[in-house]
Amino acid sequence: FFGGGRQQQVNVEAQAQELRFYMSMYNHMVDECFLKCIPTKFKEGDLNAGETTCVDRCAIKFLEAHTKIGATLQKMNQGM
Amino acid sequence: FFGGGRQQQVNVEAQAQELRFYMSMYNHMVDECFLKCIPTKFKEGDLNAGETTCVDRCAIKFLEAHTKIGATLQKMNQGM
Amino acid sequence: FFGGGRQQQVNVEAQAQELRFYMSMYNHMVDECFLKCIPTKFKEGDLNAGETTCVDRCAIKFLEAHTKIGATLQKMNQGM
Amino acid sequence: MAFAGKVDPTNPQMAKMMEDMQVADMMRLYNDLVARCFRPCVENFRSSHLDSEEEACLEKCAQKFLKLSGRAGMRFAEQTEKMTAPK
Amino acid sequence: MAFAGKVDPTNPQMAKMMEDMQVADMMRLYNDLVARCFRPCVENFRSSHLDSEEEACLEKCAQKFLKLSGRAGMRFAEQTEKMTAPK
Amino acid sequence: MAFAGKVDPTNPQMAKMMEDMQVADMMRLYNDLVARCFRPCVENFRSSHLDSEEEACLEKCAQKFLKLSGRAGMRFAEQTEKMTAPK
Repeated sequence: FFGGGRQQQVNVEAQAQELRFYMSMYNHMVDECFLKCIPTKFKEGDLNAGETTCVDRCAIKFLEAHTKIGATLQKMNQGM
Repeated sequence: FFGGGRQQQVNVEAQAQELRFYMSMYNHMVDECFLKCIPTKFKEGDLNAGETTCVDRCAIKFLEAHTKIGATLQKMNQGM
Repeated sequence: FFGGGRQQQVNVEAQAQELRFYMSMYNHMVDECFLKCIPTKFKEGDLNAGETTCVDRCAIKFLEAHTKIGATLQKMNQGM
Repeated sequence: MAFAGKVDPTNPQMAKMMEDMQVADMMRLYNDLVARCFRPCVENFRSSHLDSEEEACLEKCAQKFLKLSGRAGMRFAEQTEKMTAPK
Repeated sequence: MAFAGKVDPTNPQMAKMMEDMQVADMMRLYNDLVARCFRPCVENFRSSHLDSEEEACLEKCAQKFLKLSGRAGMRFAEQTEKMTAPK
Repeated sequence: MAFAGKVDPTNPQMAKMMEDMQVADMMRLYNDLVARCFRPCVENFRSSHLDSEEEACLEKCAQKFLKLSGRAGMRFAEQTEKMTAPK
Protein backbone atom coordinates (compact mmCIF):
# COMPACT_ATOMS: atom_id res chain seq x y z
CA PHE A 1 0.00 0.00 0.00
CA PHE A 2 2.78 2.40 0.91
CA GLY A 3 4.91 3.07 -2.09
CA GLY A 4 1.84 2.78 -4.26
CA GLY A 5 2.47 6.33 -5.48
CA ARG A 6 5.68 5.24 -7.12
CA GLN A 7 4.05 2.21 -8.74
CA GLN A 8 1.23 4.37 -10.05
CA GLN A 9 3.74 6.89 -11.42
CA VAL A 10 5.46 4.20 -13.47
CA ASN A 11 2.10 2.99 -14.68
CA VAL A 12 1.01 6.47 -15.75
CA GLU A 13 4.22 6.92 -17.72
CA ALA A 14 3.86 3.58 -19.45
CA GLN A 15 0.28 4.38 -20.39
CA ALA A 16 1.31 7.84 -21.57
CA GLN A 17 3.90 6.29 -23.84
CA GLU A 18 1.34 3.84 -25.22
CA LEU A 19 -1.11 6.66 -25.82
CA ARG A 20 1.56 8.68 -27.61
CA PHE A 21 2.24 5.67 -29.81
CA TYR A 22 -1.42 5.39 -30.83
CA MET A 23 -1.71 9.13 -31.38
CA SER A 24 1.33 9.13 -33.63
CA MET A 25 0.00 6.09 -35.54
CA TYR A 26 -3.36 7.79 -36.03
CA ASN A 27 -1.77 11.09 -37.09
CA HIS A 28 0.43 9.34 -39.65
CA MET A 29 -2.61 7.48 -40.98
CA VAL A 30 -4.55 10.71 -41.44
CA ASP A 31 -1.58 12.35 -43.18
CA GLU A 32 -1.07 9.49 -45.62
CA CYS A 33 -4.76 9.10 -46.43
CA PHE A 34 -5.19 12.83 -46.99
CA LEU A 35 -2.28 12.65 -49.43
CA LYS A 36 -3.62 9.56 -51.20
CA CYS A 37 -7.35 10.35 -51.32
CA ILE A 38 -7.76 14.12 -51.62
CA PRO A 39 -6.79 15.96 -54.81
CA THR A 40 -5.32 19.38 -53.97
CA LYS A 41 -7.96 21.21 -55.98
CA PHE A 42 -10.48 21.44 -53.14
CA LYS A 43 -13.85 21.75 -54.86
CA GLU A 44 -15.95 21.57 -51.70
CA GLY A 45 -15.57 21.27 -47.93
CA ASP A 46 -17.28 17.89 -47.71
CA LEU A 47 -15.82 14.53 -48.64
CA ASN A 48 -17.49 13.34 -51.84
CA ALA A 49 -18.50 9.71 -52.35
CA GLY A 50 -15.24 8.70 -54.03
CA GLU A 51 -13.15 10.34 -51.33
CA THR A 52 -15.17 8.72 -48.55
CA THR A 53 -14.69 5.24 -50.00
CA CYS A 54 -11.01 5.95 -50.53
CA VAL A 55 -10.53 7.07 -46.90
CA ASP A 56 -12.27 3.98 -45.54
CA ARG A 57 -10.07 1.67 -47.58
CA CYS A 58 -6.94 3.70 -46.98
CA ALA A 59 -7.42 3.59 -43.19
CA ILE A 60 -7.86 -0.18 -43.18
CA LYS A 61 -4.93 -0.76 -45.52
CA PHE A 62 -2.77 1.52 -43.41
CA LEU A 63 -3.51 -0.55 -40.30
CA GLU A 64 -2.76 -3.74 -42.22
CA ALA A 65 0.53 -2.21 -43.29
CA HIS A 66 1.20 -1.43 -39.62
CA THR A 67 0.71 -5.07 -38.70
CA LYS A 68 2.80 -6.27 -41.65
CA ILE A 69 5.71 -4.00 -40.79
CA GLY A 70 5.49 -4.89 -37.11
CA ALA A 71 5.85 -8.54 -38.07
CA THR A 72 8.82 -7.73 -40.33
CA LEU A 73 10.57 -5.84 -37.53
CA GLN A 74 10.04 -8.75 -35.16
CA LYS A 75 11.34 -11.29 -37.67
CA MET A 76 14.45 -9.21 -38.27
CA ASN A 77 15.06 -8.73 -34.55
CA GLN A 78 15.01 -12.47 -34.03
CA GLY A 79 17.15 -13.15 -37.08
CA MET A 80 19.95 -10.96 -35.74
CA PHE B 1 0.53 32.90 -0.16
CA PHE B 2 1.15 29.30 0.89
CA GLY B 3 0.62 26.99 -2.01
CA GLY B 4 1.78 29.75 -4.32
CA GLY B 5 4.46 27.43 -5.64
CA ARG B 6 1.84 25.10 -7.02
CA GLN B 7 -0.07 27.97 -8.65
CA GLN B 8 3.11 29.29 -10.19
CA GLN B 9 3.98 25.81 -11.46
CA VAL B 10 0.68 25.57 -13.32
CA ASN B 11 1.20 29.02 -14.71
CA VAL B 12 4.71 28.19 -15.95
CA GLU B 13 3.40 25.10 -17.73
CA ALA B 14 0.57 27.02 -19.37
CA GLN B 15 2.99 29.69 -20.56
CA ALA B 16 5.40 27.02 -21.78
CA GLN B 17 2.65 25.47 -23.84
CA GLU B 18 1.72 28.85 -25.30
CA LEU B 19 5.35 29.54 -26.13
CA ARG B 20 5.67 26.15 -27.80
CA PHE B 21 2.59 27.00 -29.87
CA TYR B 22 4.12 30.26 -31.11
CA MET B 23 7.47 28.62 -31.79
CA SER B 24 5.82 25.91 -33.85
CA MET B 25 3.75 28.50 -35.73
CA TYR B 26 6.87 30.54 -36.48
CA ASN B 27 8.86 27.48 -37.54
CA HIS B 28 6.13 26.36 -39.91
CA MET B 29 5.95 29.87 -41.37
CA VAL B 30 9.69 29.91 -42.03
CA ASP B 31 9.54 26.45 -43.64
CA GLU B 32 6.68 27.36 -45.96
CA CYS B 33 8.12 30.72 -46.98
CA PHE B 34 11.54 29.20 -47.67
CA LEU B 35 9.80 26.69 -49.91
CA LYS B 36 7.69 29.33 -51.68
CA CYS B 37 10.23 32.15 -52.04
CA ILE B 38 13.68 30.61 -52.46
CA PRO B 39 14.62 28.74 -55.65
CA THR B 40 16.90 25.80 -54.83
CA LYS B 41 19.68 27.09 -57.05
CA PHE B 42 21.29 29.25 -54.37
CA LYS B 43 23.16 31.95 -56.29
CA GLU B 44 24.20 33.98 -53.25
CA GLY B 45 23.96 33.94 -49.44
CA ASP B 46 21.89 37.11 -49.25
CA LEU B 47 18.22 37.50 -49.97
CA ASN B 48 17.84 39.42 -53.23
CA ALA B 49 15.17 42.10 -53.71
CA GLY B 50 12.58 39.73 -55.15
CA GLU B 51 13.10 37.18 -52.39
CA THR B 52 12.87 39.85 -49.69
CA THR B 53 9.53 41.12 -51.00
CA CYS B 54 8.28 37.56 -51.33
CA VAL B 55 9.23 36.72 -47.71
CA ASP B 56 7.49 39.83 -46.37
CA ARG B 57 4.28 39.01 -48.20
CA CYS B 58 4.51 35.30 -47.49
CA ALA B 59 4.87 35.92 -43.73
CA ILE B 60 1.83 38.17 -43.64
CA LYS B 61 -0.27 35.85 -45.78
CA PHE B 62 0.75 32.91 -43.61
CA LEU B 63 -0.49 34.69 -40.51
CA GLU B 64 -3.74 35.58 -42.28
CA ALA B 65 -4.11 31.91 -43.19
CA HIS B 66 -3.57 31.08 -39.53
CA THR B 67 -6.43 33.35 -38.54
CA LYS B 68 -8.67 32.03 -41.32
CA ILE B 69 -8.10 28.41 -40.35
CA GLY B 70 -8.58 29.19 -36.66
CA ALA B 71 -11.99 30.67 -37.52
CA THR B 72 -12.86 27.61 -39.61
CA LEU B 73 -11.94 25.25 -36.76
CA GLN B 74 -14.07 27.23 -34.34
CA LYS B 75 -17.04 27.30 -36.69
CA MET B 76 -16.82 23.54 -37.19
CA ASN B 77 -16.50 22.89 -33.46
CA GLN B 78 -19.67 24.81 -32.82
CA GLY B 79 -21.50 23.20 -35.72
CA MET B 80 -20.89 19.71 -34.33
CA PHE C 1 28.92 16.09 -1.27
CA PHE C 2 25.56 17.21 0.00
CA GLY C 3 23.58 18.72 -2.82
CA GLY C 4 25.21 16.28 -5.19
CA GLY C 5 21.76 15.11 -6.22
CA ARG C 6 20.98 18.50 -7.72
CA GLN C 7 24.29 18.65 -9.56
CA GLN C 8 23.74 15.18 -10.94
CA GLN C 9 20.22 16.12 -12.05
CA VAL C 10 21.55 19.03 -14.09
CA ASN C 11 24.18 16.78 -15.56
CA VAL C 12 21.65 14.13 -16.55
CA GLU C 13 19.53 16.75 -18.31
CA ALA C 14 22.50 18.16 -20.19
CA GLN C 15 23.53 14.68 -21.31
CA ALA C 16 19.95 13.88 -22.27
CA GLN C 17 19.87 16.97 -24.47
CA GLU C 18 23.17 16.01 -26.08
CA LEU C 19 21.91 12.51 -26.70
CA ARG C 20 18.72 13.86 -28.26
CA PHE C 21 20.86 16.03 -30.54
CA TYR C 22 22.86 13.03 -31.76
CA MET C 23 19.73 10.92 -32.20
CA SER C 24 18.10 13.63 -34.28
CA MET C 25 21.26 14.05 -36.36
CA TYR C 26 21.44 10.30 -36.97
CA ASN C 27 17.73 10.07 -37.83
CA HIS C 28 18.01 12.92 -40.33
CA MET C 29 21.05 11.25 -41.89
CA VAL C 30 19.19 7.96 -42.33
CA ASP C 31 16.19 9.78 -43.85
CA GLU C 32 18.26 11.71 -46.35
CA CYS C 33 20.40 8.74 -47.38
CA PHE C 34 17.35 6.51 -47.82
CA LEU C 35 15.91 9.20 -50.09
CA LYS C 36 19.15 9.63 -52.05
CA CYS C 37 20.31 6.01 -52.35
CA ILE C 38 17.24 3.77 -52.53
CA PRO C 39 14.98 3.79 -55.59
CA THR C 40 11.35 3.31 -54.56
CA LYS C 41 10.94 0.18 -56.62
CA PHE C 42 12.17 -2.20 -53.93
CA LYS C 43 13.48 -5.24 -55.81
CA GLU C 44 14.87 -7.05 -52.78
CA GLY C 45 15.16 -6.68 -49.01
CA ASP C 46 18.95 -6.46 -49.01
CA LEU C 47 21.06 -3.49 -49.96
CA ASN C 48 22.74 -4.26 -53.30
CA ALA C 49 26.36 -3.29 -54.00
CA GLY C 50 25.52 0.08 -55.52
CA GLU C 51 23.21 1.00 -52.67
CA THR C 52 25.77 -0.02 -50.06
CA THR C 53 28.46 2.17 -51.60
CA CYS C 54 26.00 5.01 -51.91
CA VAL C 55 25.00 4.76 -48.22
CA ASP C 56 28.62 4.76 -47.07
CA ARG C 57 29.40 7.88 -49.07
CA CYS C 58 26.13 9.56 -48.23
CA ALA C 59 26.68 9.08 -44.48
CA ILE C 60 30.15 10.59 -44.63
CA LYS C 61 29.07 13.48 -46.84
CA PHE C 62 26.14 14.15 -44.52
CA LEU C 63 28.48 14.45 -41.54
CA GLU C 64 30.75 16.76 -43.53
CA ALA C 65 27.73 18.87 -44.35
CA HIS C 66 26.94 18.96 -40.64
CA THR C 67 30.37 20.34 -39.88
CA LYS C 68 30.20 22.82 -42.75
CA ILE C 69 26.84 24.19 -41.66
CA GLY C 70 27.94 24.33 -38.04
CA ALA C 71 30.87 26.51 -39.12
CA THR C 72 28.55 28.73 -41.17
CA LEU C 73 26.20 29.22 -38.20
CA GLN C 74 29.12 30.14 -35.97
CA LYS C 75 30.54 32.60 -38.50
CA MET C 76 27.17 34.29 -38.86
CA ASN C 77 26.64 34.46 -35.10
CA GLN C 78 29.93 36.26 -34.70
CA GLY C 79 29.27 38.57 -37.64
CA MET C 80 26.05 39.84 -36.07
CA MET D 1 -9.94 10.86 -29.43
CA ALA D 2 -10.20 7.61 -31.31
CA PHE D 3 -7.97 5.83 -28.81
CA ALA D 4 -9.51 7.14 -25.59
CA GLY D 5 -10.37 3.51 -24.79
CA LYS D 6 -6.67 2.73 -24.41
CA VAL D 7 -6.33 4.24 -20.92
CA ASP D 8 -8.01 4.30 -17.52
CA PRO D 9 -9.63 7.73 -17.13
CA THR D 10 -10.70 7.15 -13.50
CA ASN D 11 -7.09 7.60 -12.40
CA PRO D 12 -6.77 11.36 -11.75
CA GLN D 13 -3.09 11.46 -12.80
CA MET D 14 -4.07 9.70 -16.01
CA ALA D 15 -6.94 12.10 -16.63
CA LYS D 16 -4.63 15.09 -16.13
CA MET D 17 -2.08 13.60 -18.52
CA MET D 18 -4.70 12.92 -21.16
CA GLU D 19 -5.97 16.46 -20.89
CA ASP D 20 -2.45 17.85 -21.35
CA MET D 21 -1.87 15.59 -24.31
CA GLN D 22 -5.16 16.59 -25.90
CA VAL D 23 -4.32 20.29 -25.61
CA ALA D 24 -0.86 19.68 -27.07
CA ASP D 25 -2.34 17.58 -29.87
CA MET D 26 -4.95 20.21 -30.68
CA MET D 27 -2.24 22.87 -30.96
CA ARG D 28 -0.15 20.60 -33.15
CA LEU D 29 -3.16 19.88 -35.35
CA TYR D 30 -3.90 23.58 -35.75
CA ASN D 31 -0.35 24.50 -36.71
CA ASP D 32 0.08 21.53 -39.03
CA LEU D 33 -3.23 22.25 -40.72
CA VAL D 34 -2.24 25.83 -41.50
CA ALA D 35 0.99 24.70 -43.17
CA ARG D 36 -0.70 21.80 -44.97
CA CYS D 37 -3.41 24.03 -46.47
CA PHE D 38 -1.18 27.04 -47.08
CA ARG D 39 1.01 25.00 -49.40
CA PRO D 40 -1.55 24.16 -52.11
CA CYS D 41 -3.82 27.19 -51.57
CA VAL D 42 -1.43 30.15 -51.53
CA GLU D 43 0.79 30.27 -54.56
CA ASN D 44 1.25 33.89 -55.55
CA PHE D 45 2.92 36.68 -53.62
CA ARG D 46 1.99 39.67 -55.74
CA SER D 47 0.07 41.06 -52.76
CA SER D 48 0.37 40.89 -48.95
CA HIS D 49 -3.18 39.79 -48.44
CA LEU D 50 -5.16 36.64 -49.13
CA ASP D 51 -7.63 37.04 -51.99
CA SER D 52 -11.11 35.54 -51.78
CA GLU D 53 -10.14 32.48 -53.82
CA GLU D 54 -7.28 31.68 -51.47
CA GLU D 55 -9.52 32.14 -48.44
CA ALA D 56 -12.13 29.78 -49.89
CA CYS D 57 -9.43 27.24 -50.69
CA LEU D 58 -8.06 27.35 -47.12
CA GLU D 59 -11.52 26.91 -45.65
CA LYS D 60 -12.41 23.95 -47.86
CA CYS D 61 -9.02 22.37 -47.19
CA ALA D 62 -9.46 22.63 -43.42
CA GLN D 63 -13.03 21.29 -43.57
CA LYS D 64 -12.05 18.38 -45.76
CA PHE D 65 -9.11 17.54 -43.52
CA LEU D 66 -11.22 17.50 -40.36
CA LYS D 67 -13.91 15.38 -41.98
CA LEU D 68 -11.27 12.96 -43.20
CA SER D 69 -9.76 12.83 -39.68
CA GLY D 70 -13.15 11.98 -38.21
CA ARG D 71 -13.87 9.30 -40.80
CA ALA D 72 -10.41 7.77 -40.48
CA GLY D 73 -10.77 7.88 -36.69
CA MET D 74 -13.92 5.74 -36.91
CA ARG D 75 -12.10 3.10 -38.93
CA PHE D 76 -9.10 3.34 -36.57
CA ALA D 77 -11.26 2.75 -33.51
CA GLU D 78 -13.08 -0.21 -35.10
CA GLN D 79 -9.92 -1.91 -36.28
CA THR D 80 -7.82 -1.41 -33.15
CA GLU D 81 -10.77 -2.67 -31.09
CA LYS D 82 -10.91 -5.79 -33.26
CA MET D 83 -7.18 -6.42 -32.72
CA THR D 84 -7.44 -6.17 -28.93
CA ALA D 85 -10.97 -7.59 -28.66
CA PRO D 86 -10.71 -11.12 -27.21
CA LYS D 87 -9.75 -10.05 -23.69
CA MET E 1 22.43 2.87 -30.62
CA ALA E 2 25.26 4.32 -32.63
CA PHE E 3 25.83 7.06 -30.06
CA ALA E 4 25.66 4.98 -26.91
CA GLY E 5 29.26 6.02 -26.28
CA LYS E 6 28.14 9.59 -25.73
CA VAL E 7 26.88 9.05 -22.16
CA ASP E 8 27.85 7.45 -18.88
CA PRO E 9 25.72 4.32 -18.48
CA THR E 10 26.95 3.54 -14.94
CA ASN E 11 24.87 6.43 -13.62
CA PRO E 12 21.50 4.81 -12.82
CA GLN E 13 19.51 7.98 -13.65
CA MET E 14 21.32 8.11 -16.97
CA ALA E 15 20.64 4.45 -17.67
CA LYS E 16 16.93 4.95 -16.93
CA MET E 17 16.82 7.98 -19.21
CA MET E 18 18.56 6.14 -22.03
CA GLU E 19 16.13 3.26 -21.69
CA ASP E 20 13.15 5.63 -21.91
CA MET E 21 14.64 7.35 -24.92
CA GLN E 22 15.33 4.05 -26.65
CA VAL E 23 11.73 2.92 -26.16
CA ALA E 24 10.43 6.26 -27.47
CA ASP E 25 12.83 6.12 -30.42
CA MET E 26 11.81 2.55 -31.28
CA MET E 27 8.14 3.58 -31.30
CA ARG E 28 8.93 6.60 -33.45
CA LEU E 29 10.93 4.42 -35.85
CA TYR E 30 8.08 1.93 -36.15
CA ASN E 31 5.44 4.57 -36.88
CA ASP E 32 7.66 6.49 -39.29
CA LEU E 33 8.59 3.32 -41.12
CA VAL E 34 4.96 2.40 -41.72
CA ALA E 35 4.23 5.81 -43.24
CA ARG E 36 7.46 5.85 -45.23
CA CYS E 37 6.81 2.44 -46.81
CA PHE E 38 3.04 2.88 -47.17
CA ARG E 39 3.59 5.87 -49.45
CA PRO E 40 5.43 4.16 -52.32
CA CYS E 41 3.97 0.66 -51.80
CA VAL E 42 0.23 1.24 -51.51
CA GLU E 43 -1.15 3.19 -54.42
CA ASN E 44 -4.58 1.82 -55.25
CA PHE E 45 -7.70 1.81 -53.14
CA ARG E 46 -9.93 -0.43 -55.19
CA SER E 47 -10.02 -2.87 -52.29
CA SER E 48 -9.81 -2.64 -48.47
CA HIS E 49 -7.05 -5.18 -48.19
CA LEU E 50 -3.39 -5.30 -49.09
CA ASP E 51 -2.67 -7.56 -52.05
CA SER E 52 0.38 -9.83 -52.10
CA GLU E 53 2.41 -7.40 -54.19
CA GLU E 54 1.83 -4.57 -51.71
CA GLU E 55 2.71 -6.85 -48.80
CA ALA E 56 5.96 -7.89 -50.46
CA CYS E 57 6.79 -4.26 -51.20
CA LEU E 58 6.21 -3.23 -47.56
CA GLU E 59 8.41 -6.05 -46.30
CA LYS E 60 11.29 -5.27 -48.66
CA CYS E 61 11.00 -1.57 -47.88
CA ALA E 62 11.22 -2.19 -44.12
CA GLN E 63 14.13 -4.60 -44.51
CA LYS E 64 16.05 -2.24 -46.75
CA PHE E 65 15.44 0.66 -44.39
CA LEU E 66 16.70 -1.24 -41.35
CA LYS E 67 19.77 -2.46 -43.20
CA LEU E 68 20.49 1.07 -44.35
CA SER E 69 20.06 2.34 -40.77
CA GLY E 70 22.56 -0.20 -39.51
CA ARG E 71 25.07 0.57 -42.23
CA ALA E 72 24.72 4.33 -41.79
CA GLY E 73 25.00 3.86 -38.02
CA MET E 74 28.40 2.21 -38.47
CA ARG E 75 29.66 5.17 -40.50
CA PHE E 76 28.12 7.57 -37.99
CA ALA E 77 29.87 5.89 -35.05
CA GLU E 78 33.25 5.85 -36.84
CA GLN E 79 33.09 9.46 -37.91
CA THR E 80 31.79 10.95 -34.66
CA GLU E 81 34.46 8.96 -32.80
CA LYS E 82 37.11 10.47 -35.07
CA MET E 83 35.83 13.98 -34.34
CA THR E 84 35.94 13.52 -30.57
CA ALA E 85 38.93 11.16 -30.51
CA PRO E 86 41.92 13.14 -29.17
CA LYS E 87 40.64 13.51 -25.63
CA MET F 1 13.21 34.92 -30.35
CA ALA F 2 10.43 36.70 -32.15
CA PHE F 3 7.90 35.79 -29.47
CA ALA F 4 9.98 36.57 -26.41
CA GLY F 5 7.34 39.15 -25.53
CA LYS F 6 4.83 36.37 -24.91
CA VAL F 7 6.14 35.45 -21.45
CA ASP F 8 7.21 36.99 -18.16
CA PRO F 9 11.02 36.70 -17.97
CA THR F 10 11.26 38.04 -14.40
CA ASN F 11 9.88 34.75 -13.10
CA PRO F 12 13.01 32.61 -12.56
CA GLN F 13 11.22 29.35 -13.39
CA MET F 14 10.01 30.96 -16.60
CA ALA F 15 13.49 32.21 -17.45
CA LYS F 16 14.94 28.73 -16.91
CA MET F 17 12.23 27.19 -19.08
CA MET F 18 12.81 29.71 -21.88
CA GLU F 19 16.52 29.04 -21.77
CA ASP F 20 15.95 25.28 -22.05
CA MET F 21 13.53 25.79 -24.92
CA GLN F 22 15.96 28.07 -26.73
CA VAL F 23 18.75 25.52 -26.50
CA ALA F 24 16.42 22.76 -27.73
CA ASP F 25 15.18 25.01 -30.55
CA MET F 26 18.71 25.91 -31.61
CA MET F 27 19.65 22.23 -31.79
CA ARG F 28 16.51 21.46 -33.78
CA LEU F 29 17.26 24.36 -36.14
CA TYR F 30 20.82 23.13 -36.69
CA ASN F 31 19.79 19.55 -37.46
CA ASP F 32 16.89 20.59 -39.67
CA LEU F 33 19.06 23.03 -41.56
CA VAL F 34 21.62 20.36 -42.39
CA ALA F 35 18.93 18.07 -43.83
CA ARG F 36 17.19 20.90 -45.65
CA CYS F 37 20.37 22.08 -47.37
CA PHE F 38 21.85 18.63 -47.92
CA ARG F 39 18.86 17.66 -50.06
CA PRO F 40 19.25 20.21 -52.88
CA CYS F 41 23.03 20.68 -52.56
CA VAL F 42 24.40 17.12 -52.47
CA GLU F 43 23.24 15.04 -55.37
CA ASN F 44 26.09 12.78 -56.44
CA PHE F 45 27.77 10.01 -54.49
CA ARG F 46 30.69 9.27 -56.74
CA SER F 47 33.02 10.33 -53.93
CA SER F 48 32.95 10.30 -50.11
CA HIS F 49 33.79 13.94 -49.77
CA LEU F 50 32.01 17.20 -50.49
CA ASP F 51 33.43 19.04 -53.49
CA SER F 52 33.86 22.81 -53.45
CA GLU F 53 30.63 23.42 -55.34
CA GLU F 54 28.63 21.42 -52.79
CA GLU F 55 30.33 23.25 -49.92
CA ALA F 56 29.50 26.62 -51.44
CA CYS F 57 25.90 25.55 -52.01
CA LEU F 58 25.52 24.43 -48.37
CA GLU F 59 26.95 27.70 -47.10
CA LYS F 60 24.69 29.87 -49.25
CA CYS F 61 21.68 27.75 -48.36
CA ALA F 62 22.33 28.15 -44.62
CA GLN F 63 22.94 31.88 -44.95
CA LYS F 64 19.81 32.43 -46.99
CA PHE F 65 17.75 30.38 -44.56
CA LEU F 66 18.95 32.33 -41.54
CA LYS F 67 18.36 35.66 -43.25
CA LEU F 68 14.88 34.54 -44.24
CA SER F 69 14.23 33.44 -40.64
CA GLY F 70 15.24 36.83 -39.35
CA ARG F 71 13.15 38.71 -41.89
CA ALA F 72 10.11 36.50 -41.33
CA GLY F 73 10.60 36.88 -37.57
CA MET F 74 10.31 40.67 -37.90
CA ARG F 75 7.00 40.34 -39.75
CA PHE F 76 5.87 37.72 -37.23
CA ALA F 77 6.61 40.00 -34.26
CA GLU F 78 4.85 43.00 -35.87
CA GLN F 79 1.74 41.07 -36.81
CA THR F 80 1.31 39.12 -33.57
CA GLU F 81 1.81 42.38 -31.65
CA LYS F 82 -0.95 43.97 -33.70
CA MET F 83 -3.30 41.09 -32.92
CA THR F 84 -2.72 41.33 -29.17
CA ALA F 85 -2.17 45.11 -29.06
CA PRO F 86 -5.24 46.68 -27.37
CA LYS F 87 -4.45 45.44 -23.86
